[in-house]
Amino acid sequence: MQPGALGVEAGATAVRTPGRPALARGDLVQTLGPSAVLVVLVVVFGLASPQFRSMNNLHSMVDAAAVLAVVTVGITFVLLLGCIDLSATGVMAACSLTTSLLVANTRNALDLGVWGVVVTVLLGGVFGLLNGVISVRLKVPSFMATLGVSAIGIGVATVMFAGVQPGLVDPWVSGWATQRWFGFTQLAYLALGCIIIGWFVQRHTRLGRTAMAIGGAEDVLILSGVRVGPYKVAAFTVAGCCYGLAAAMATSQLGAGLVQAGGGYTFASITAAIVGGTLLSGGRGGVLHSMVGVLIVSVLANGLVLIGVSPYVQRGFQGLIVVIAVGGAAWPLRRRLVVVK
Amino acid sequence: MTDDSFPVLEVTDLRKAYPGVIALDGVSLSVRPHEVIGLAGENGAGKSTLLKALVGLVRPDAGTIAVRGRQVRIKGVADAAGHGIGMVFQEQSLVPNITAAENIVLGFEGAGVRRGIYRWKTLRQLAQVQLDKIGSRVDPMARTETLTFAERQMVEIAKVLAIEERTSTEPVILLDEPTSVLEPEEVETLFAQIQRLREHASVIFVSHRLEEVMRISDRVYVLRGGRVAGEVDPATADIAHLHELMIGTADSGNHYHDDLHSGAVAERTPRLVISGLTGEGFKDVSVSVGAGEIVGVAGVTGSGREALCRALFGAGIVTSGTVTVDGHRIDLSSPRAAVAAGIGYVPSERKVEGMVAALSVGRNVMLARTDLITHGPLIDRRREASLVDFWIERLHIRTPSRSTSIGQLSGGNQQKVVVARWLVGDDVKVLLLDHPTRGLDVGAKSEVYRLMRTLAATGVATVLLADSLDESIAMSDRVVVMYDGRVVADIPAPPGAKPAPVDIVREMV
Amino acid sequence: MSQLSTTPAIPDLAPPADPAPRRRFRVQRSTLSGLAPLVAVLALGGALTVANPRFIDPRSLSALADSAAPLAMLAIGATVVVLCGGIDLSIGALASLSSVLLAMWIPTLGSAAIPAVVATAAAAGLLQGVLHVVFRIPSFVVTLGGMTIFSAIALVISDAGTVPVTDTSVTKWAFDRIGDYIPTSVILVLVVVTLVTVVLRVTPVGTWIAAIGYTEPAARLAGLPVYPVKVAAFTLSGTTAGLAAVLLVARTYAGNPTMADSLLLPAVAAIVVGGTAITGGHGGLWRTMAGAIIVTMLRVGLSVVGVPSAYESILYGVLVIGAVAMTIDRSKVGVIK
Amino acid sequence: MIIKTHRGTRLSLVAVLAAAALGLTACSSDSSPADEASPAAGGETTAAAETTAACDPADVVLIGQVRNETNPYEASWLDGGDAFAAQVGLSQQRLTYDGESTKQQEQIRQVLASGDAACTVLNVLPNNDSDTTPIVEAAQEAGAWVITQWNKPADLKVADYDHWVAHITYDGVEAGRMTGEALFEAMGGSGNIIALQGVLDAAAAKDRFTGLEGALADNPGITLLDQQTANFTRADALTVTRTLLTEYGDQIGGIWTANDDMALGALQALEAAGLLGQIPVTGMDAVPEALQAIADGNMTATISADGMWQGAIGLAMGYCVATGELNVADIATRAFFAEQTLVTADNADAFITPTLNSSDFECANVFNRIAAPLP
Repeated sequence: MQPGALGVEAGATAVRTPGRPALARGDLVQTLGPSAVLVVLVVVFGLASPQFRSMNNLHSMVDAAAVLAVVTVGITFVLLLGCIDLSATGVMAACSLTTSLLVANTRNALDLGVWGVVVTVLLGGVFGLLNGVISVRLKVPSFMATLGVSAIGIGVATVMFAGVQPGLVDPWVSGWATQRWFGFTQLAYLALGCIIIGWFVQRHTRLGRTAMAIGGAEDVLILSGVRVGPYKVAAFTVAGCCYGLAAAMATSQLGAGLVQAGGGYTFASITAAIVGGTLLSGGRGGVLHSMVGVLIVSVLANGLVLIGVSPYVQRGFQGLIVVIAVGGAAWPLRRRLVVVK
Repeated sequence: MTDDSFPVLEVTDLRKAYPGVIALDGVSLSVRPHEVIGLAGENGAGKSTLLKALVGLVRPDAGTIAVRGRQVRIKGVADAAGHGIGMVFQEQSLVPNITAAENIVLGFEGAGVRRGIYRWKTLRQLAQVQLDKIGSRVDPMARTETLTFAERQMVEIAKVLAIEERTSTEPVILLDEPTSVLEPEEVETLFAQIQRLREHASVIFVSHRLEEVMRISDRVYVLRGGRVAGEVDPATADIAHLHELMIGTADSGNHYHDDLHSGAVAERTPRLVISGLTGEGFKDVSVSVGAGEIVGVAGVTGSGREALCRALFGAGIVTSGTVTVDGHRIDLSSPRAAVAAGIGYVPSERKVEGMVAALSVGRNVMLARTDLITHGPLIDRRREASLVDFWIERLHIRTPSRSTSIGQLSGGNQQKVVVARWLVGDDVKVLLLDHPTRGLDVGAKSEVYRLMRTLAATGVATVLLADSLDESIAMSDRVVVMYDGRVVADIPAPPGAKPAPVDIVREMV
Repeated sequence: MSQLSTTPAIPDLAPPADPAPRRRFRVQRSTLSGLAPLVAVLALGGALTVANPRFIDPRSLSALADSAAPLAMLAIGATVVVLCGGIDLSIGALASLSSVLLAMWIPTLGSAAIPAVVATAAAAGLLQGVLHVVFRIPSFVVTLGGMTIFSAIALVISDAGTVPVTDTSVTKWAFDRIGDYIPTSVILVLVVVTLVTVVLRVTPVGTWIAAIGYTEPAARLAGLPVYPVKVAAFTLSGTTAGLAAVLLVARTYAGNPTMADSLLLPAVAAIVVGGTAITGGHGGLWRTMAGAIIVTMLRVGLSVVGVPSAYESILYGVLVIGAVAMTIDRSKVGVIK
Repeated sequence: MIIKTHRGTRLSLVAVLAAAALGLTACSSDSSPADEASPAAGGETTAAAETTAACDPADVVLIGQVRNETNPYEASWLDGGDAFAAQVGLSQQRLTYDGESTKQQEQIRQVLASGDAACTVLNVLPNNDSDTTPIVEAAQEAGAWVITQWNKPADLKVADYDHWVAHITYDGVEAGRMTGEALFEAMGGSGNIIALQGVLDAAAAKDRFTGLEGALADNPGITLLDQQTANFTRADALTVTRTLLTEYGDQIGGIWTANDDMALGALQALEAAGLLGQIPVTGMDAVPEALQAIADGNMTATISADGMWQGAIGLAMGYCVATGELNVADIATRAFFAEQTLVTADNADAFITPTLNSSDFECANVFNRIAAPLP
């Protein structure tokens, strides 16, 4: 908090608050747009492919989306701050190995069961804490801080891997991916629980609201005597915990601790969040928005395979959808003097 | 009240030096309970530093702060509030994307949050209490950015008033330029509230509008160069006296430089002609501004004058109508086109829209007109230097060098740099001035007025969105009044025959 | 001057006493942070040399420079985009696509394939820039989309396979040494850097970019060509991605649809490690060059001096963060996100 | 305040770098080529010109390079390398390039430049076919001894390079056919299968699939429902299989995969679908987990590609040449298919604990496991 900065900062807030009509419209598109896109996709694929309509497919789609959903819940908190978190891949790698080594496995005699998972989640939290402290205390841009932490996570995972794959034998954890209630695996319910808690925290707790406000106007909070640092760190930590849980879930799916367990989740989750209307600039969207995004991404991935689009083209499609979704949301505001970076 | 003699807040010999600057040079003042203290002084006189020290945003080098006789070291805004000192900052300080209620209780949710979990009902009630004080019907649960500017002002005031609940003891409330962005009627509401507040609180009121300071305060401290230049009793002293204390010399009296007025403008050839202009925020506006004429546009916020002003510079949204400068039609699609047509714009949000704080004075001066200093694509640094130095000298911009970054200058000098940007070409035809004197002190204001007159004399057509009605009337040859996006009155205001403010206010509301 | 100098000069009146600026203070700080990237390079180089004395052997250094060249080239354009306050995540995928195109076109176009590919890459960058400014889509999103789309195209046209270069003579020059030690690729990079730097210095563009990066609204209200400048930045970014592809193809004698994907994050790292503010405005190309060397030393140097791969990755993370913490100029970067 | 944080970070940074320096020296002491090699350096660089430069066995630098240590097969490869290095009283420098072609080549050029090339032996697993060319070019130019395995463009001939000691691979076509046959047999000779391909750019992946197609041609009773790539990875295999299971449901009678990681991924998908053990699955490379699965009866068959042996034999060949015990010119076949065997429930146990027979690595025997010369 250097006094010098405050003066300059304060000036910004007034222009950050344009008049009502414009925003209301932009807001509407922001919230409803993604849902509309989702509906359209479902209808299109539903018509195009009979398998897509099958109950079976719904199950496998939800199962596939479960892990991504949990990761995205986590990253949403960071995005709300206006920061970014690229550490999911690395953190999940380390956490995946941790789970597989702590619960009953083929490498060692440990069998901590539930506690193994708890420790995993906590470890994720520690990595998140590291992200937060580095970016807040050392003032390293979150982009680099989290990138570095991701590398650290992968390194830690590699050390734990030590050349021999720890296979998962713990019936409880491996059960997540196999035991089904009403057709859905336990993973789906785990994810659902995580989403509900995440939504509650983001919507109704000081942590969530403050994170939102920081994304809106950090300087104002400082002037109003709110110490933003701790909240930022907390948000990163929450994200870390989610990655931890997601890693445990992924491990259960893969049946072994893998360093690659988190591969691809970083960009997938960011994509999902953005598509859902949680903006990178911070202070917009939220857990529910992001979840719509997760569904869009999952439906897209699943549907494209079912209608037989080549896996390479699939990625391109996803990119296209992201651009269109965000472009559509920005359209009503395009004439205004809003700064878009 | 017997305890009145005993100060609730006592500042003794407060000192604060930044490298190269002495901001506070031994300031001492005291505030008694239920007292409204005015604080006057030019920019750089140390007012804001003093206030920031009182809320712990600045650590004083020396001196003491005593609250109710107990000497305290204030560690930060929250800590200050704990001691019953609360502050409202100059610019609007609301978080756009959370509810009005949250903004009002921001940082002090109290019963609104239990174990980190929000209790929206309680929160709403807490906020409603504050809004009721000012009889505002703003919905506490509305997201702040969806409110209109005026509504947000109300929320802002409510946020201030919330301070009184934040402390068991009677609070001291610091108001830093609370009126600078308020409209007349809002100012009245605020003053009414201050009067009510003083029943159980003390207030320090800072404003550049000296008449306001004199009106509301029991005592006025005048700061100059980090020292208390004098203490004034509004009952006995007058504004002229304040000026004297602030600037050190008697006020010329001719604040608005009528002497430089370029004479009758009636028969001047129209330079800027707006006909049937309709766009977002304004409808069917037709106004013409003659060469050398200064036209003030009056109107409450939401009257559409800001929108019109931005639209004229290609930064707004125009649906129909035309604008011509010297008969040539202007393309209003982008500021770039406007600049090419010889239109200059001085935005009200200097720090965000007017200047690039991190760049040097020189770069800021030449920003819009690099064409003047380039041969083909190449910059001629020597030409740039001479041109910049010429304008620094011409406008008396106080800066150590043209390579100093503009962010380090005082507000007045920053504003002069922004104006200079449009003058370097010697070919600006139309100047759009949006609150050109906002946040400037008397001296700086006077210089800006002088500049406006001089430019008018050279034939520049000026559109002025004045900071105050007085300013508008005094500076303009005509005052156009806008209401709800339309021009509702066009009142001539030639030198010597100025209309009375009331006539204009009547049209405004 | 003519008009105003003839008008009566504004009479002098006592200007307000405003605080003398805190100049000395600033200068010290900025010079200090200005040297930081170099300090980081030396420190790291020193550490590696301690680990393996042969690291400073000229052959080794020239190999290092050679390895750094494609990365540095990739980062040049991206740096300018970052200076404008944006970011370009597509450079890696675009370079991969370009490598495939180059390999496919050489048989028909011969050496003309190189300009053709670079032009194509530039066009791709241009397209992204236009999308960004016209549709107001954040650059992060546009280029994220671009990334996936480009790599999809690359995978499809190459059938997800490597395209060998039939006539290596076309690209040979880009992977050669002058006087045994000076890689031609490095010279190419330096030429481009100098070119861009000079343009930024001697034309107003440099100031425009800074203004846009620091305070875009002010830049726009000063009537600056904000959109053209941004689009140009993205175009440059595409161009350098294309050139980087040429360097890569010259090394591998083939084009590959995923060849440069893994260079994206190192390239961004190089920019930030160099001390360029990811929020825009503050920074410079030479900083990025220093960053590229640092990152290359971490990517290649660590494993070569015998750090076990697991710890290599950890060390990479720690050192990258450390380097940024050291090089970032907090006095210039207002809010850090 | 600002200044303080500044100095703070500077200090911590210095600390970090110091730590780095220490760490580096510490690490390098166990496996740095420099320390042992430097004295000989001056003379050797000139000697590098000749095709056979006899190095003092103590000066030989053994380097094994694979994608990463995070998959069991490549980890065992490096372990094999260590084992051989220990056998000749040296230590192997482990290099991993995270599957980044550029990084792999940068690493190789860097070791060649900063080490004593003439006595350096590289046992390399190229990331893609295309990467083999620049690697051998670099080795040839520097005068180092390189052995490549698995991937190489067909038109690139070992014989054209006198510093490219050998290229070892397994007959992917044969392997694909063998596992295919085994799969069909388990299915009872008729039904539908799905196939998971490897990284399409890798020759191994292509050959293995060609082998499967061959087997399909011979078995009209079997039809290929669909084939997708899962990039040799377990995670991709899981998702792909999951989707294909939805798409084809119970039509699927068997799953053929191009390596064990993907096979294990498929097994996970089957388990999630409650089909574990009901649908036969085949893989390749014989990683421990897969062997276990075969022993448990959840998986049908795999092909033994002896990772430990590959990691050791490459270094052994290079060592023999570098020390002058073998002369490249005298070696008959330098590009060959190594022997491979089909692993099923019957012989799985024998492979679960791989062991190295040190006699395989005496210079006389290093070329003994040739199944057939490369076409």
